[in-house]
Amino acid sequence: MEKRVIKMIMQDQYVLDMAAEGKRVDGRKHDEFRKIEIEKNPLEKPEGSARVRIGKTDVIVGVKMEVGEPFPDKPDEGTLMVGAEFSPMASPDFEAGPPREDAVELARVVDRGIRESGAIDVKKLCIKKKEKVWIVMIDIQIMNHDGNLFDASTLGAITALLNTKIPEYDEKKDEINYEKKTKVLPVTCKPVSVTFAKIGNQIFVDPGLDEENVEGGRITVTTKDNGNICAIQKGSPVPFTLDEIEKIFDMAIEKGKELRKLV
Amino acid sequence: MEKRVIKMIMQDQYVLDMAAEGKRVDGRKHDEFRKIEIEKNPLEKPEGSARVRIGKTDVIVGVKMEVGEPFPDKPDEGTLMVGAEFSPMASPDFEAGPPREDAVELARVVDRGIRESGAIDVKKLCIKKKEKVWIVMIDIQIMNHDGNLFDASTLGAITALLNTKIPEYDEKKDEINYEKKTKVLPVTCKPVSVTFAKIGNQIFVDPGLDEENVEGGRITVTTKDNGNICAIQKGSPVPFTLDEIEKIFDMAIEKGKELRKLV
Amino acid sequence: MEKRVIKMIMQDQYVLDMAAEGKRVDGRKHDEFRKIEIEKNPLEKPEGSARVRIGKTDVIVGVKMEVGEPFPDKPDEGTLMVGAEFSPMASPDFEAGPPREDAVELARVVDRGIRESGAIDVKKLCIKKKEKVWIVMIDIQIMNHDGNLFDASTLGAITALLNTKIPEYDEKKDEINYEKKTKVLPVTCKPVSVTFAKIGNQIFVDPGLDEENVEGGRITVTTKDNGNICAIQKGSPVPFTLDEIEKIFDMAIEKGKELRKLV
Amino acid sequence: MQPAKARKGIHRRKVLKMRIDKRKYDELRPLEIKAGVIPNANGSAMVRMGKTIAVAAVYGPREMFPKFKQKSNKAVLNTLYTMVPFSTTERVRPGRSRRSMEICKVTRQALEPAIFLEEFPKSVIDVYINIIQADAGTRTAGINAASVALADAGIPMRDLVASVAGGKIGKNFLVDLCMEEEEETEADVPVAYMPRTRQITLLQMDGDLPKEDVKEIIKLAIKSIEKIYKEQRKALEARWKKG
Amino acid sequence: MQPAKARKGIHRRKVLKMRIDKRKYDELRPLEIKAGVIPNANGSAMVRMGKTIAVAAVYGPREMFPKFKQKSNKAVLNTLYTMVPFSTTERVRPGRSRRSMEICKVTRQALEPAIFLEEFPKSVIDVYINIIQADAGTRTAGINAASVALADAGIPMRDLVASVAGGKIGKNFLVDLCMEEEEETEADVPVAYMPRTRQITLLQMDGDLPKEDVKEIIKLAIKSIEKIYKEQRKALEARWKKG
Amino acid sequence: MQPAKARKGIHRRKVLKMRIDKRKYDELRPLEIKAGVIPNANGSAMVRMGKTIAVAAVYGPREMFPKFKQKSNKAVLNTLYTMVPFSTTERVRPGRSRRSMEICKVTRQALEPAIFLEEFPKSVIDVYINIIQADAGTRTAGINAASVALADAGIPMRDLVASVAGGKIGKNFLVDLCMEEEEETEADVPVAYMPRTRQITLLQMDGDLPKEDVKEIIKLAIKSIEKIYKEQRKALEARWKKG
Repeated sequence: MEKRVIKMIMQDQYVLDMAAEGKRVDGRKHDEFRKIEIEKNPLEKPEGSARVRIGKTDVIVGVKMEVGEPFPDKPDEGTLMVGAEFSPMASPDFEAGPPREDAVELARVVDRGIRESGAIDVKKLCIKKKEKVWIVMIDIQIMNHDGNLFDASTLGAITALLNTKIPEYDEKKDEINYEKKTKVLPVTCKPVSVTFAKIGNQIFVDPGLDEENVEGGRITVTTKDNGNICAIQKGSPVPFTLDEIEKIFDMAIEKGKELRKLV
Repeated sequence: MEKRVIKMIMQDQYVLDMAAEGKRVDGRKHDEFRKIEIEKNPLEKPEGSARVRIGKTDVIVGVKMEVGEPFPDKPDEGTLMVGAEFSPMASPDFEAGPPREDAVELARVVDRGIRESGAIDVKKLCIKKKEKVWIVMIDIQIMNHDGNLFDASTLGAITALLNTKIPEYDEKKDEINYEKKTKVLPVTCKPVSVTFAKIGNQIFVDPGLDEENVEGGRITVTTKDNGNICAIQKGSPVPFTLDEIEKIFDMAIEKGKELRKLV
Repeated sequence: MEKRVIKMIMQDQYVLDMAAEGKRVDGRKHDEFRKIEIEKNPLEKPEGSARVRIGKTDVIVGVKMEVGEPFPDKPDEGTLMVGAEFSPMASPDFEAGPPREDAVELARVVDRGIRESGAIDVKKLCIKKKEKVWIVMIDIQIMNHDGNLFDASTLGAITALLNTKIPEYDEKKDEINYEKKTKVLPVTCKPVSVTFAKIGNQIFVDPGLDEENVEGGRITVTTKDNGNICAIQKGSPVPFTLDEIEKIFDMAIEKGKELRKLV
Repeated sequence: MQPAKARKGIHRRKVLKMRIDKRKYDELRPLEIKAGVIPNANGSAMVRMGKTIAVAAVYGPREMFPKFKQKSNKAVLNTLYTMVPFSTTERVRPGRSRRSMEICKVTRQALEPAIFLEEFPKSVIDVYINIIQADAGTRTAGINAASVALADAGIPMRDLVASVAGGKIGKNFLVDLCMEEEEETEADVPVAYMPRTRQITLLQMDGDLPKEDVKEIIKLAIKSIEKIYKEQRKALEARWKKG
Repeated sequence: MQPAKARKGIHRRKVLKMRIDKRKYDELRPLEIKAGVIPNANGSAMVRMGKTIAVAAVYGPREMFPKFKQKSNKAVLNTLYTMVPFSTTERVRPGRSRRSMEICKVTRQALEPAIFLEEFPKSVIDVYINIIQADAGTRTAGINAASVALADAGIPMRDLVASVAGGKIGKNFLVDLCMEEEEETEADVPVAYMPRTRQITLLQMDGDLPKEDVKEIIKLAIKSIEKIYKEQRKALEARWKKG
Repeated sequence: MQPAKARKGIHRRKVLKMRIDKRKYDELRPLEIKAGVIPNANGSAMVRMGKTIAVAAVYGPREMFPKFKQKSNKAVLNTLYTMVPFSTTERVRPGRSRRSMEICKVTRQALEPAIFLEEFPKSVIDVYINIIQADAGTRTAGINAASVALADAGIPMRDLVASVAGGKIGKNFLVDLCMEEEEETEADVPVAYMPRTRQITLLQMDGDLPKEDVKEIIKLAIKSIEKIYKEQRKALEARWKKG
């Protein structure tokens, strides 16, 4: 254990030293993502699924469709739920047990990107007003954690949604036929998040785990196809200046366009 | 930490030494309460609320009204629920997490005082027999703990109840309109608890935290306007003699009268 | 504590040494059970109950009958539920808290023996198809743990079931009258489990706690009146050969016949 | 002392000619006490009061873990009160309830004054109480069993603690209420007492009565406690004879 | 920042002539700050922003237990954000929710850069925030209270952190939204800021707006934060005068 | 081995001409095994048996915490079996179930005899098994994956453990049941086996069959296990070549 800690401290210093010279440890440019691979519907059981790899970070997202009651204040709208599991399989730092703060934050930020962008046309998920609507359940399973879980998860979620088919529902029998998946889920746009690390004075896109381990700043900005921002999450104790924030917005929109093409 | 423990041990000895001379550390008489301040309805969100300070002990009680099903064996009666949270804010000895024994005991003793005295006319809280009744939810929030939480909480609970207004309920829509609070909660009497510490051979009313910290006896007696006893709770490992109990009953009734005037 | 551990290690060695000579520490034969005592319906509150002692192992099983909804895929069948509590009362090794792996395994193995054998005629427990069926709740309470909880619990469960009477149920009022228990629970056969320890090369029936404490093999085989096997559970890290398994099946069927006579 | 909401019948049947189960007003339910019922425990006892059955087991004194919970000058007394799932008419779901948490606390406080805890610093004495069958008076039956189990474990005690609840139905004061009576009584007053030192170690009350009546109930309970105390001692003597 | 699902009325009432509670668009709700409200705590404060009331208490720096959670080079900052059960229209069930877990995290991160944690290795500073009444802006009120409570506890700080949320309804940018506004706004952007060092320590956003609008909201929020900052300082001065 | 209640169709379709998915009775589902799929882990593997997909990762041997859980003479093997929420037709709620607790236990016991735990006193070897997709046989797929992951982690082993379930539908004995078959089979008998030492390390059975039939099933399962074992070795060789 101790060896691992010492190694990490030395690595942190190396990341900091490189950043002081404006460089990244793996030679990437400030605005360069690692290699991204996206598999569409790798699984058969979920109604939609996606596997996203960003470098060695590996995430599977599955979408399950269920029928349930709408919220009383939105009687004609389907509902959305996002869960994230940090399986101890994915990292020596994850522990078994109920989701901790980090997993909850991840799920909530992915949720907000999809919800606030209006990516799912929830009105079309109403089966019977006040009584039955579709519930879209998005589950994020981290397979290997090597940094930037936010962007991998948001990419996975929107890809899985775009590939989700709604099963047939027999209203009389109140039964879902998961064997017959016919209609496509009504998805209206592609929210995509871009995450930045601030190390020293440098702003880097798509931080790897070695960069995240340095106690630097982290901020995630989710944008829509039209360039609008739909979610922001500053997620670290290091403060940002207004100038930095403005620069980050520009980069988030630009890089978002590139990511959106992959979906 | 250690300093705090040493300080407490020395303080305990001082309390014991004083008690051996029939005196209290803050100069109070055996049957003297600390200064009591009661604020009625300091809050707007709850249907009724009260803030009670006894010396530096500070408690907020809020009453929320909801609609739910009655118990099957009492189909025409509203129901009562009392909860108590020992926020770690209120004392260096409280811990975060689910309520411990002490918080549960406090809630249950306050509950019994109100329930057994029949202070709430539960028959009048029936909306539709077997189906819908009002649920009176009393929550006790400890803000600062300086001893005698029982009396502060019971005083807070009865004061909040006396100042509770029932919101309008639309039976057809099954909706509560919390904006319109019209009817007064039917409260029939004012149960009031008086708590005693036994230190050495002395019986003191309204123990402060320094007196509670001494491993002495504690007993709480709740009385009604007519002098009847409606709840007793001996809450410490130190035993009492029958004589002491009888003396305590007399004092509880007498001091109860005084407290009742403040409500 | 340490003394207890040392004593256990020495005892383990003794058990192993004896086994190497083909002997058991208490002088029993390989296929010999300890003294078995069964009390039928020792309690009045449960609908059926049994107390089973095997040597110093002491188990109480209670059966409660409730009315609830059937599973959607079996709309005309009553349901079965088995729970097991390892009260810290029963052993210095049991801890307070939610059931651990061992208690869950015990409950699930007893459950499977009864369920798979079809011992309860669940079709006869249907009150109204799709809506109301009887739920048979079997709870196992360990009073004293001296080894072989599996056989004591299965014996207790089937004895309690055979002595269970179903209370009257008023469908209109949706009320169970627990004062009037009239009909006998429809039990079709008597599944009985036989548990074996493998210590060195020896296979012993009905292991005592001293034998279980040795890290040996454990296997439980549940059989029906007609000799069919209805549940098997290998429950230890020590492997078995196919020959041993075959020998165990034969013994399980033979000893099962003897145990079945006691019920 | 059932949760008060269970006492549905208050005032329903004021004029009771005699007790439901034909007992006299100051008569205990059939009482059975047996020491030494759990072989694994250091001490144990079973107490049956009418249909209520409590079993108590004592483990310890043993070193307390985790260490930061140890007290340097005395043993910690730990009590765990549990109703087994099939103990009542409606199955009890396993796990701690608010009611059982409170009973753990008052039970511990009822027993503590009887024990020379100061003889076992840094230790814990675990007292486990299982209610096998519940028909009113489970906390008092539990205390009676626990007290005998502690003595059976050889733990040095100032006195045995004995316990019973008293009440009032109509004009009659009565002790050791059964379930039907607990639903009718105008007050439920569980009392625990050390007869030798004449000290009350448990006192609770739910109800609505003038202080005179409450005092009367306590006095009546104390009288019955003397009887229970004798049975506790007999059970221990029987156990010691057997060895 | 309510959970997004609560913002039911988005786009419902675009053309708002003036604010529901008659405030100007850049005007804060009535603001009250008081330091030293919890006698037991090392530092404490109450902040009222309109109907929203947050109380914060600070305990520490004190030695951290269990020891393996200690950091050898600095203090650990621990924040616990809790809504009291009667703080909202529908009673809040006690216990942690996913929402409160996230708020604990962003609150801690908003406060951390202000504190010289490195002065207290192996220690913990506990910050407890209770929302006594909730009417939008509870996390920002909590941060405002916590910041004053930390200073009141005498913990060395680089600056006070002050916080407010901004939004946009129709064509108007506005700050310190009340509950009705939070349901209408096209975006909810809570910001925390250290005025002296001009650094943003909290930034979140829910909504759907072009980047220019988001920047505008942040700038407006920062202006209001300067006002809150003054009130925080006044509250601390008042407290120090009283001693 | 689904919970027995799921096997709704028992006896429904006794005369089965051939297997639902056209397999021979002693034929495995399409089998795919890959070692080294989780870069962070010390060892890992993916096993696909038909539609069932299990991924296993091994961390350790590493020092065990808390220390009181250490064993002085050997490593502790810790297994955690989890079904991911979207692995089944109806979403699985996160958290431990009674079923998953039992599978953790039998999985651990199936693997333990293969490992030289005595070489790593005071250590823990964590084996995490995630069922990514579930279509019968998840525990056997999990054991197959875990066994390869342990070898991939370089942990010294006596042999690989391979596992498959057998059953009987009508007159036919069959192995590696798919979901539809699991609902029909008269018994479900998962077996794990070490081919080199010819030892059974997992044996469970649910059903209702004469002992001869159960033996027949076990023998058939062992034959299929030899095939799985070969694929496990191939996967490890492929991994070692890649380095």
